[in-house]
Amino acid sequence: MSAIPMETGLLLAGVLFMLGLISVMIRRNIIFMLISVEIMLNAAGLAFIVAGSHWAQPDGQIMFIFILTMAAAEVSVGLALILQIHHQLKTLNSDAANFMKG
Amino acid sequence: MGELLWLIPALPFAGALLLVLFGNRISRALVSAIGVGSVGISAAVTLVLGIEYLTSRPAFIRQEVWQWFDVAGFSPAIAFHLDALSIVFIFVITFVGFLIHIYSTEYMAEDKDYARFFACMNLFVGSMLVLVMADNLLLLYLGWEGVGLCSYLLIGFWYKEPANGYAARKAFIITRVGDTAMAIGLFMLFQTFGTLHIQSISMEAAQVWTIGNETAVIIAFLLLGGAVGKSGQLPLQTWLPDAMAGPTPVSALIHAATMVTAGVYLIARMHVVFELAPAAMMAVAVIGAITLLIAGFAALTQYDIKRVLAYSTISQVGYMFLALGVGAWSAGVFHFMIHGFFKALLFLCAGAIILALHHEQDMRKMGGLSKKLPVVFYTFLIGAASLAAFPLVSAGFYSKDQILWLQLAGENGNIWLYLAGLLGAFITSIYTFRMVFLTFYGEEKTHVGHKPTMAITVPLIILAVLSFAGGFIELPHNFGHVVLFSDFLAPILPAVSVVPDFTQYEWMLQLLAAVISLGGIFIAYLFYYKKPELIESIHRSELAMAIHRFWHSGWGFDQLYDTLFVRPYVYLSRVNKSDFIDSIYTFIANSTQGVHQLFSTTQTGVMRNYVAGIVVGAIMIITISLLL
Amino acid sequence: MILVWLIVILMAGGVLAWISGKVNRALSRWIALASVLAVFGMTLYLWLSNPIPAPGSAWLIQFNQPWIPQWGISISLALDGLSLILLLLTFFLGLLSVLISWREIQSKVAFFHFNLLWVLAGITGVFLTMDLFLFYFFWEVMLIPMYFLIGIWGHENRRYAAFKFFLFTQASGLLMLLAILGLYFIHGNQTGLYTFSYFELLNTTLAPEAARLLMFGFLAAFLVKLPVVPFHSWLPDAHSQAPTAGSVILAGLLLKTGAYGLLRFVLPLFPTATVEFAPWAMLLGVVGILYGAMLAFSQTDLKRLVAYTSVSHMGFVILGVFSFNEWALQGVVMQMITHGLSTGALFIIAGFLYERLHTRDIRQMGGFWSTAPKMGIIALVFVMASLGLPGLGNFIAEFLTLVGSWQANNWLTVFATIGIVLATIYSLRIMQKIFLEEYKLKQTLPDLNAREMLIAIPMVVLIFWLGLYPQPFLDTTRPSVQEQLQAYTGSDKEREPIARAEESTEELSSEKAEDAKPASTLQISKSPNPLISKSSNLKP
Amino acid sequence: MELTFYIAAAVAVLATIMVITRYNMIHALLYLVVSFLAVAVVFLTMGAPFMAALEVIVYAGAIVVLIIFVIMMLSLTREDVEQEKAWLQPKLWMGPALLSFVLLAELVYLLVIAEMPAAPAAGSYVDAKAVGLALYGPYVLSVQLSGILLMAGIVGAYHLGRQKKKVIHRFLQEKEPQKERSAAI
Repeated sequence: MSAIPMETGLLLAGVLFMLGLISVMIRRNIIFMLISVEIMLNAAGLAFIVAGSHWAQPDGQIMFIFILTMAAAEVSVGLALILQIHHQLKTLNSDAANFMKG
Repeated sequence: MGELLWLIPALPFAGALLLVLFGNRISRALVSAIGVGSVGISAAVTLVLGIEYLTSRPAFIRQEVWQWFDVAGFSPAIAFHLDALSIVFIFVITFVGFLIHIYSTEYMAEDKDYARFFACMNLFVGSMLVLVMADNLLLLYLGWEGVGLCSYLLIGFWYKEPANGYAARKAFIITRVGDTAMAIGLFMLFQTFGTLHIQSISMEAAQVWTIGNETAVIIAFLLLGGAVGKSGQLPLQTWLPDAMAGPTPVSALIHAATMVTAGVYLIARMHVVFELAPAAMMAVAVIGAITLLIAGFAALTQYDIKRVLAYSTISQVGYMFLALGVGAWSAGVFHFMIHGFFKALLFLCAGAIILALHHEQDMRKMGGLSKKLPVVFYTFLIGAASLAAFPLVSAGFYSKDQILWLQLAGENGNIWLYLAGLLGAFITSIYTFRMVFLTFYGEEKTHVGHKPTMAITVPLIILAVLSFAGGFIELPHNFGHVVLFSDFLAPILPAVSVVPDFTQYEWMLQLLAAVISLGGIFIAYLFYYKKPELIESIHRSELAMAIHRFWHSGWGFDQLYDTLFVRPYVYLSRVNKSDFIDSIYTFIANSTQGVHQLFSTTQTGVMRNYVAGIVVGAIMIITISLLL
Repeated sequence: MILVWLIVILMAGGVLAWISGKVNRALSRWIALASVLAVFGMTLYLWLSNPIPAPGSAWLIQFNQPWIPQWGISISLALDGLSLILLLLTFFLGLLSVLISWREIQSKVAFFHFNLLWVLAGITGVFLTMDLFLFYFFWEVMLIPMYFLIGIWGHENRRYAAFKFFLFTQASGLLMLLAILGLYFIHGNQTGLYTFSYFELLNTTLAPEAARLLMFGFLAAFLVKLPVVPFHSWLPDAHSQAPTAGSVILAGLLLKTGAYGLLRFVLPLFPTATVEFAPWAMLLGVVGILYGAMLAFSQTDLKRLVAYTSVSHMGFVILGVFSFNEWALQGVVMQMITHGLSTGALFIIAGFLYERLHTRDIRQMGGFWSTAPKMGIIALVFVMASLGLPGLGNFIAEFLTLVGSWQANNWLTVFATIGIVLATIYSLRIMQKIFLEEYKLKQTLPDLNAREMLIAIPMVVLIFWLGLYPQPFLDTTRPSVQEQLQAYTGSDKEREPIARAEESTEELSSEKAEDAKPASTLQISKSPNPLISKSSNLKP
Repeated sequence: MELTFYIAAAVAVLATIMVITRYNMIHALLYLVVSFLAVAVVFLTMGAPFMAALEVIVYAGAIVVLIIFVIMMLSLTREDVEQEKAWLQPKLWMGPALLSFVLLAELVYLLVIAEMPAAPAAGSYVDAKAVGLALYGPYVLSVQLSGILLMAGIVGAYHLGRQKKKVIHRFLQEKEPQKERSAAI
């Protein structure tokens, strides 16, 4: 089982993370952005699992659980915000919500 | 009797206070009663004290009213000091002041600010009395500045005219320049003696300093600065001609009794210090000589009757400085007294004329007044004779002759100073009688309105008598040899030591002075009465007119100071109105704000940009950590 | 305990005034008036009862109560002559401030009086505390209500002015806090006793370098507050934008806290460092005198003009403080009082004019003497005071300061004296532009009413009193001034003039002893020889 | 096992690429589920079966369903897909992609240069029991914090999700939303 080198696992995590990142940067649709953030979180979790498995320690998995928890909370709040924004602005364009513009 | 000393200055102050507080609510008669009465009583007290002093002959009377303050040994008192020198000054101030006050009741009768006028006049007299009676230099300084304030208030009395306000401020500020020098002198005196008590300083000075001591010279020069400012001498004389903006009694008061003579008093009072500083003495004499000439020439070209008199005051005070400068203390003070009489007389006469001619001051529009205003004419003539030092019968002759004589005969005398004085005397008689001829002879050019009544004529007559007879209390050695005045002052002011060789020539010099004086009168007669065409021929010459303009403007001192001090200061001040130091702080604030704005443009509100920013940041950090 | 009451009454009065504003607007005015009157009465009583300091110290009353003992912080209040006189001034001007706001302030009356009383409480605290931590606390207490006073009730540009005021004083105050902490730790390291007590910290021995740095920390706060050129630029804005009461308190009191701090803290704490810095400080003072006077001349906003005169006058304070002799310091104390009165009065007059004309622009004024002579006379008195006319308080202050500074530095004193000429120039301009010349307005300007006279007359009387018989004030402050100078007198004594001065004191005092009765103040010298008679008079 | 890993990894990457290139949200979400499942397989190969289960349940199950619910609530139309297409211009891709690749390159470089310590000899299988023991042992505080976080998430979602007219958030109140929207579009 440990035949898979850690580098490969981490590389996979890195690629997934990068894909999520690209998506966050190019998307305007706020739901897509949320999805992309999920991808990134998932990638981060993957990295923890890989490391945990490499060292045969439970800590990596525990971290993944925390990330999972956080992702859940984040998605719920994020979706509520999306609903609110859609309600107020009648659009899902994240650029429209630029009231904090300096 | 000495206990009454404090009353002399206190009465005018009390009068001023009453008039300030209640002046607008009481009748004019009562205002006059308070205004004139307070100075009158003060004069009466002076008389009583003077008689007391003459009979008992103490060295001085000192009365401490209260301790002003006391800080670490610096403890001036509100204390008055009466000795022969101050008696002469108090006498002139209160009596001439009293006469001027009486005169003012008629002169100012129409003015709506009657009470304010008398309040200021009382304050003026009071301050001057404090000045001459002060026991220490700080109290003297109080009177000194008080006089400055009152001159400001009175010169600018008709405040609606901006020019008057300008003249008033000019007077105050220029004299303040002198006062500043004097204040520094006081600091130095205090540093040296640990006190400003005049008697202590006079007593200790000779022990502390040798003749020509550097500190003494500097102090003497600084005090001279103060004196020059108040007395309208070179280089601070420019305020005095402009001071004519005030009502005429004010001019009389400034020129005859108060203010202008303060410088003479200061030098005479501090003569011990000056004697230890020969350079400063020389400076006093030279300033006097130059001033008397410059002012004399300027007076020649004026048309405003009051300006002529103003320049003549500068010139006459120059004579006093000349006398003081050669150590002829009592001669200087004597001339002060006589000058006080005849200058008050001349100003009051001029005032009567101005009042009669509906506030016309230009002599070219006067003329032929000798018939219309006979009292004024005769009294003016006496005053003019005294000013021009008409031989034998005028008081001015004796006082001025004494000064001229001592220029040669005194041990510090100098032939050049003498010649300057002589030339000055010549010019004096020319411009004086130019004034007489222009004003009183020739055809009448302006209708005579107001005829003077008792309140004007009585002071005129009294002053005329004094200007005529005042000289007989001090006559030359070879001519009566009356020395009442110098004897009186002898305990305070040392007599000048005369070089004995000269005594035999004294009558020649007197004759010369008489001839000069008469010659001046004759020239005036020739030019301004007999053959006016001579003047016109002079006026045709380009050069003469240029000189005329130059002299008329008071030798261009006003323009000089304007370019040197006033305009640069005003310019600098205007340019910097919004305070360049503030702009430094504004710059800091603005640049902070600028940077802030710069950074706030990065806050686009577009989330993708922020993410990109994070990525860029991460890349940078990783790159840097890799490179290091 | 009375010292605590002074502060507590003001603070409680402030809170009460705020609360009572809900009930009735006028009530808060009366509460403010009553509380200031109460503290004024208490201080006046203190002064008149003429307490005698304990032998060997200048302190009249002390109060000490630990606050946070583990950090060495205590509520330590102490009163000496200097604080007493300044408190009198504080409450007198406080009283006037309440009175002048009676008509002027019509919005948020209750909160206004809360702020007013808390500023006064802060100032009182500053003048009383002998614990540096508490001192900093009160320093801030007086700052924030003042910020509100300017920012809420000020004129058109009030926000800007309030921010500027706040930033300048706060930034410099923080430097002072640093210095206080530095002193605290140095003292703690040396002695093992960590305390903020002024009396303990006085005994700290400092390395020259440390002393210099700490001194600059304190100086920063005080010089900005004073203010000294080039840190003065908050002052014209704050003064001109503040409501009248605010300007009076700013000019009359807040600036004095800077001077007080210099006297109380900088001089005794850092004797060597200040001596090093003295020529520069004096130079700053002289620059301030001349620069302020010059800027005052060209201002067209009356309050701004008066503000710049403050800059000029405060130059004398720093000049005097750094001369290190009793004349100069007494002059500085006098300057603090008289400047508080004269400038306060000028601001009050500006306030009166603003109430009537709704402008501060002197170009729109002129000729007011003809319709408002009473105001003219009062303005004249204070304009003359401001230019240092003898007989009015400011003259005593300036003359003493200059006499003192002459002993320290001749040339700078010469330039400072020239400042008096410049003072004349700007002062007369005030009179000329406002009260003289032709009357330009359409409507007549009403003269002062009874309430305004009630405000003005005591000030006039006081300024004359201070000018003609300042001795009671000087006597009260003398012990504390001497105490502040303790570190310097050793070197000063060697100087010639002071030795002389002391001699003459003896002479005069012996003279006084003989002439105890008022009748004998008169001397009539009988001797014909003046020299002998003089000496006999002076040395009986 | 290795092969499983590589296949799952390839599926995960491909599915993720599909996610980020879709215009239709539902399609994207379906690919996302695929991606999550692939990652779950990776977890299995890594010896973390419990995590694989959680991944399926929470990510692929709960979160994706939640998002689908929201999308359904928003009732998106074909126009939105067109809109999405319009927004996703190829030139927009370039910059972010470049940045991400740089980041990835650095990551790879770091991985390459890092000296990998030898893995412990024992099998890397970590069972749920060990995780549970650690979770309620040394990490119990963090578990509590996670609870609080979830609580906050619930309360926040409830608060923000309410659709009352009155509760317009103050940031959104300041300006006229209509204008902003038209300007943005």
